[in-house]
Amino acid sequence: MWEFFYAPDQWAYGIYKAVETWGQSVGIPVSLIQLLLLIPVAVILLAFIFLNVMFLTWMERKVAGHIQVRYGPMRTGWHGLMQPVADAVKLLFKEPIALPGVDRFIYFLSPMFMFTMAMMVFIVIPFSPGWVVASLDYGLLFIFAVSGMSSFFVLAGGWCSNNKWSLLGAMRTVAQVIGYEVPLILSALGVALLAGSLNLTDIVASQKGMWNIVKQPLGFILFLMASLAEANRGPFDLEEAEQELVGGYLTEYSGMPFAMFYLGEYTHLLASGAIITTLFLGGWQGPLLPPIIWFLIKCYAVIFIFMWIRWTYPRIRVDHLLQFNWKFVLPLALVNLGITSLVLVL
Amino acid sequence: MFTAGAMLATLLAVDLGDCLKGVNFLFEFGKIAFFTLVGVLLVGLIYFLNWFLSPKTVPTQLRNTAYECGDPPVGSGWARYHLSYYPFALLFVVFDVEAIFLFAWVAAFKPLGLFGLIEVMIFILMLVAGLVYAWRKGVLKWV
Amino acid sequence: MALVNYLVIGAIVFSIGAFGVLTRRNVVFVFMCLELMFTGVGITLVAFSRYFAPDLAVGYIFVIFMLTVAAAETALGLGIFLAVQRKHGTISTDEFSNLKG
Amino acid sequence: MNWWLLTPEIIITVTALLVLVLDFMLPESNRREGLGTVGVLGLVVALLASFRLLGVEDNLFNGVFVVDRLAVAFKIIFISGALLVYLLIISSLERLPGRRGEFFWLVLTALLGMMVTAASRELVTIYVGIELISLSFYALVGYRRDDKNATEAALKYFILGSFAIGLWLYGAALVYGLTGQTDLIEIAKMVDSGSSPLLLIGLFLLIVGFGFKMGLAPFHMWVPDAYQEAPTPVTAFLAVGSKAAAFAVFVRVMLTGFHSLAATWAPWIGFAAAVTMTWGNAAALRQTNIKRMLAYSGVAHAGYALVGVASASAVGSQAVTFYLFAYLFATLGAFAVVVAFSNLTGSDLISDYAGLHWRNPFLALGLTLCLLSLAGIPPLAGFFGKFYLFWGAIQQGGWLLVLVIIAAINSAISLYYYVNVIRVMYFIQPSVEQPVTSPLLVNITLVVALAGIALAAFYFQPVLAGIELAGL
Amino acid sequence: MRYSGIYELELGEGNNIMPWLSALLWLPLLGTLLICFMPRQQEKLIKGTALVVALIDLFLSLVLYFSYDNRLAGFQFVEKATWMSSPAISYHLGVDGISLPMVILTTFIFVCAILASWNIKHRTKEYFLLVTILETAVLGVFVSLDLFLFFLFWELELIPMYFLIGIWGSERREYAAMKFIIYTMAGSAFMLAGFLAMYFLAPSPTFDLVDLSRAGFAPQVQALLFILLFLGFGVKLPVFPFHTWLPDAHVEAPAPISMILAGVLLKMGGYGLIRINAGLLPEGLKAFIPLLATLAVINVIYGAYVAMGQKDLKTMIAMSSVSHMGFVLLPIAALTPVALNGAVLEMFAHGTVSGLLFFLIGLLYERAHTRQIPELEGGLVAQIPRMGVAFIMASMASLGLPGMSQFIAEFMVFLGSYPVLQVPTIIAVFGIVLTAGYMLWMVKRIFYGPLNPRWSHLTDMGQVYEYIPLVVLMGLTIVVGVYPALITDWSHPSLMALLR
Repeated sequence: MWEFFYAPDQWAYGIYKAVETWGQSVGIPVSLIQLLLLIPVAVILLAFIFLNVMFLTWMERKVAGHIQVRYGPMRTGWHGLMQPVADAVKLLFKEPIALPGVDRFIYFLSPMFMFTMAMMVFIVIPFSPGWVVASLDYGLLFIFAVSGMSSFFVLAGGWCSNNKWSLLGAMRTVAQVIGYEVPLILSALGVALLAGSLNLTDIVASQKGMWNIVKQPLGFILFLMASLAEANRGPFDLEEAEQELVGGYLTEYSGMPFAMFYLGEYTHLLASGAIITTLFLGGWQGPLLPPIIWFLIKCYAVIFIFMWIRWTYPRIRVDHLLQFNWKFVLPLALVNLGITSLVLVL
Repeated sequence: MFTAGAMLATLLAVDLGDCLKGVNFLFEFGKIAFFTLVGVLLVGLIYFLNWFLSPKTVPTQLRNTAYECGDPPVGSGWARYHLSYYPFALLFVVFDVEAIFLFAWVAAFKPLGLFGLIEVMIFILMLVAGLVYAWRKGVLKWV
Repeated sequence: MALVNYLVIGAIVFSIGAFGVLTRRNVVFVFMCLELMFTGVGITLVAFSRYFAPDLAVGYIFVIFMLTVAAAETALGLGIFLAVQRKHGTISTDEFSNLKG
Repeated sequence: MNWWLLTPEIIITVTALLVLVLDFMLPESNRREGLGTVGVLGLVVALLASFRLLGVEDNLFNGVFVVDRLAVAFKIIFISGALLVYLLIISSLERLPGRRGEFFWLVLTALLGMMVTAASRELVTIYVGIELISLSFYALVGYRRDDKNATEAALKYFILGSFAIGLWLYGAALVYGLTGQTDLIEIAKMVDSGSSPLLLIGLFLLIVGFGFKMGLAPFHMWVPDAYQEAPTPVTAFLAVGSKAAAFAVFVRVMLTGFHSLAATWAPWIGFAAAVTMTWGNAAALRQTNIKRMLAYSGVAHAGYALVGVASASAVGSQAVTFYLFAYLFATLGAFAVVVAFSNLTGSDLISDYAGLHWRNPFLALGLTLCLLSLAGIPPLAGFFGKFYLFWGAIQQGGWLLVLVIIAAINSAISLYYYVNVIRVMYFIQPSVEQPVTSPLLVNITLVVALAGIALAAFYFQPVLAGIELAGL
Repeated sequence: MRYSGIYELELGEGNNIMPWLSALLWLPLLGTLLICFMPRQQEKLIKGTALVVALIDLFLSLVLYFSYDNRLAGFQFVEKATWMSSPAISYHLGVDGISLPMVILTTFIFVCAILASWNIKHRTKEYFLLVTILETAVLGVFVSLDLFLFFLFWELELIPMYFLIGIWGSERREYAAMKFIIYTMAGSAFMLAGFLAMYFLAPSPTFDLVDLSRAGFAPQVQALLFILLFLGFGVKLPVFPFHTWLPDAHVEAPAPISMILAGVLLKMGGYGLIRINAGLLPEGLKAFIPLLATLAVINVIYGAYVAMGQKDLKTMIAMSSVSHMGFVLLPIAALTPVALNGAVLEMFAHGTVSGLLFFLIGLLYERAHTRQIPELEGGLVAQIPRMGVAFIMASMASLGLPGMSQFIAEFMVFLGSYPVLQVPTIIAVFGIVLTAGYMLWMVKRIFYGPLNPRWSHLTDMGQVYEYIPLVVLMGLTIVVGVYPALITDWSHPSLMALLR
């Protein structure tokens, strides 16, 4: 058990070796074993995501409640802890209605991929030493690639609904997401410069003595803001500004497709927390406690900040949002990158 | 079963031989393909459950109406969106694509040194000039 | 997986794109087919770069440049397309016959 | 690294950025003069810098960027062309709608693309250069974006241009894959040691891609539309710059990279040349719009210039360059007149040129000389250009003799439509007596162009000496 | 200065330091420049300038003629300067006994043509501008010893000619001008190809005629070059299938320009054939002798036959030119010295005679405003006796009356050709008969018989500028007719050298 917490890489390698030895004794080729081992990895990863996301939905409601001086869900379980389960069961039994004017194929497809893409981020995140599903050399690039994909599915979902509000919400979302993607990438590049690598494992390792938040304070703030916008969190939650747009791109969605979008969004939130943790907060590093615990603590701290901001600040107007990005955040990100590289060279 | 697995393995990765020792580029991407598949299958499964468990109602005229704040819908659902989105998309393309080169530069930052820095700075300067141009030309104004 | 498989995939994607550009009447589809052509080229380049010249990353660099420029190109093309669409009120290339001879 | 080898490019880049910035710094009232002056100054300095590079044989970035006689000669062609185009733009800008600053800027980026293209010896750089030209021109052609035909022409140009680039890229990918190189010199080494059918396919696709850019038949469909609908100064630049750049790089790719396959590709090129010149001339015969006529004649001229490539020799490459020089001055001169005329009358119809001699004898004479030069009448530059092309081709002998005869017959046919314009200007009394005024800048352009045409005979020798292709 | 001429002979005494040929060549262009800067209204001044320039040129050419040493065959008054080194092109001028008669013919005809244009009212300035350019171009063709230079002048001649026909011509002028220019251009395109081929096939690549004459091309090569060049020169001469531009151009051009066309421009073709095709490519020529002879005979007979059927005076004379040019082609096929001498003489004679005829037709047209023989029919000699006599004399000269230059020329052609080409020569002789037929018939219809009352208002010649061309051209015809040695003695040595 100690090994599991404090030396997870050795633990995992031990299991791998054991299975491989067993497989060779039975006569299964090594490559097939490696492939088969991916299945438990996937199960664990998915379980991790599902648990956390369920917890997050509950947490959001609790945080919102307490900020607004009320309790939030209280009846299901201890302090309403079972509320997400109840929601899930309820959604499972609801009829998935697709209206006649809807492009059915895309209608069902976009939430599916929305979730999948959000999930993909986790396969390059090092949760603990050695605990990374795929240690890509261009991990950072991969993260931006898949998280950028989500805007496609938002747009597709809004477009296929055949509803003016949906389309408008989707358009806004896309304008916002792609706009903030640029400073997001630029401020992350500062971190990559410090680490000299785009591999997330290396980035975590490079923060051994000092977290990047210290070296890159401006980058951290910019990244945080851009992440908020990327995840469509308040004050940048224009896509579903229910006062203006009914439900944004989700207007026509119901039942499981709706739940999948919902799930996707919270997965995205979790991913944002994980990315910030990895890039700026030293990843799993920390004293005494096991790495995975450290990772979760930092991640939840970030997510709590997200929620705090969402329920504290009013929503920004769409033009302000875009101008804020192009005229303020982006130049600052460029400046940050320039300073970082200059300091590194000199 | 083994044959199928081996085929799948071949499809996903070229050579799984010693992937734990060094990172096998294609195998890592094979994992990505695998997880995409997993995600899609999982959601598909949930869809199936939902379809299996949910009640089926008979569609009526009212139920088939798009939701527009309770009013009967007017005009096409595919409304024309505002052209103002377009310049932003263009700007995004410019800067996002710029990032490709920056990634490459970051990956080779140390060997390139000052020379690379100057080149990238010139590159960024030109992009900034473009941004300033767009700004001053009023592209960033939301009309 | 052998190089030739990638090449065949690249060629197929490229051909679909080229065929689409020549036969499609909807400008948006034409643009998409152009992108397919570029993608086919990209696959070919990357495959070659991986198999034939693993030391030289020229193929990858080529692809990056290609993607970049293709992005700019598409952006510009969409701009032109929007202008055309506003003036002509159609997106079918069949309708564009003001200029002939 | 000899950074000063890059001086013309750097100057142009800086000028472009300066124009871009000045566009919103200057007040609306003297923006046109301001941008024009800055641009012209930058171009003049770049031209001087290019002259300084004459005779230099060097390269930068491991041969990606070369400075040799061919490259510098083409740079001089491009910069002087851009300079004249700038004068035309300044004098016809009132007639153009929209944000005028972009106009100045896009011309400079196109110019930069041309310079990079002519100086690159490596496929990636060539690609970037070509695209820089193309993108600038897509925007420039569709510049009158409230005009139905202009946008349509731009869209056609865009789709065909992108398609061509797609084909070109696939060809480049095959060539890269089969030789493992993108540097033309390295490619040449690999090609020398043997070729394969797939390599020939790649080469063919490269040729087709270039063919689109050069406006060779049957890939010239975009040419007349784009020429007709673009603002006239842009048409002039498109006709000389874009085409010349494509030729510059084409010559380099074919002669530096694939010289050992010349026996294979030269007949293709020869065939394309014959088809192009015949098609271009046949189509030009029917035109009533002078811009369209010049467009098709440009197609035909691409065919003639291709004869030089088909000869696959150093002389051939020199001939192409010299021919493009002659073509540049004649075409720019002709377009200067077209600009002056359409600024006043708003018409591009040849029939409206009736009696131009009475309305402005200078413009009529200038256009006449330019057209005669295009037709290849001695002692004007066009004749020397053609002569040298044929000279280079006949030197190679064999089937090129047939090609030369086809070209010669074609140039006789082409005389018909050139002379037709002259006929209209001199033989037919004008229906309107109102004189056509030509702005000073147009006159300057025309005088420079005429000087270029007329003095070619005397500077034939030095110019030729300046444009040898390195490494042949 | 000793110069080894084209036929390896030594220079005559006429050679000296003065660049006579350059002066002769560029003087008209100087006139062009002068006229350029003259105000449009000063028509007298413009005409005067053109005339003075042409007269000085005439004087210069006569100086050349008399100081030419006709005992020698080589080129004289040679000037040579390098123009370009690659391709090797030089500014190389010189005259010999073949080109000198042509030069003299040119200067004479131009003086006459300028006088004949004295009545030009429409756009006088441009007219004389173009005529002076034309003179330089034509002279350039005859004095160039570098093929490139030759070609340059050959092409330069097209543009002024195009405008002269196109602006000052009659109803179908534009069509005629266009046809003229396209035909000639097409022909010269082949010619250029031929020159270029010659350049490269020579042992040491050169455009120099003198060097090329020593090149010794292989017979097959010569045959190929011959075809290319023949297409170029044949169009100009004109040879039968390519002659269709000629009636149009002659008919539509104004009278002075028709004079120049018939008088000089056609000779450029003949000169080229003799100088280059016969001189440089004799082996190639031998392969084509039957073809050439056939074409020559067709030219003679067909030209005369078509002329016979014409109603328009100008078309008739134009077709008679086609017919007479057959007599230039026949000696080239025969390749004997006497015949070629006849050809040179025929060119000179036809130049003067046809120039005269077109001049007279111009005068007649100015007065009667028609050229249709049926309309003019009837006893004009009574109304306009001086013009009538001149016309009849010119016609007699044209049909080869003994004592006139063309008789001697045609006689020499037959004499020289018969031993080699019996049958063609005999058929060609019938051409003379046909010519006599239509000329006499034309003269009879127009000038004899009772006076047609319609023409009772016609006035006779009166002005000095109308007499001078008449006297000069008629004088040349008779003087050369009586004493042909004036031309033949000059051309004979050069032709002998050419045929060696």
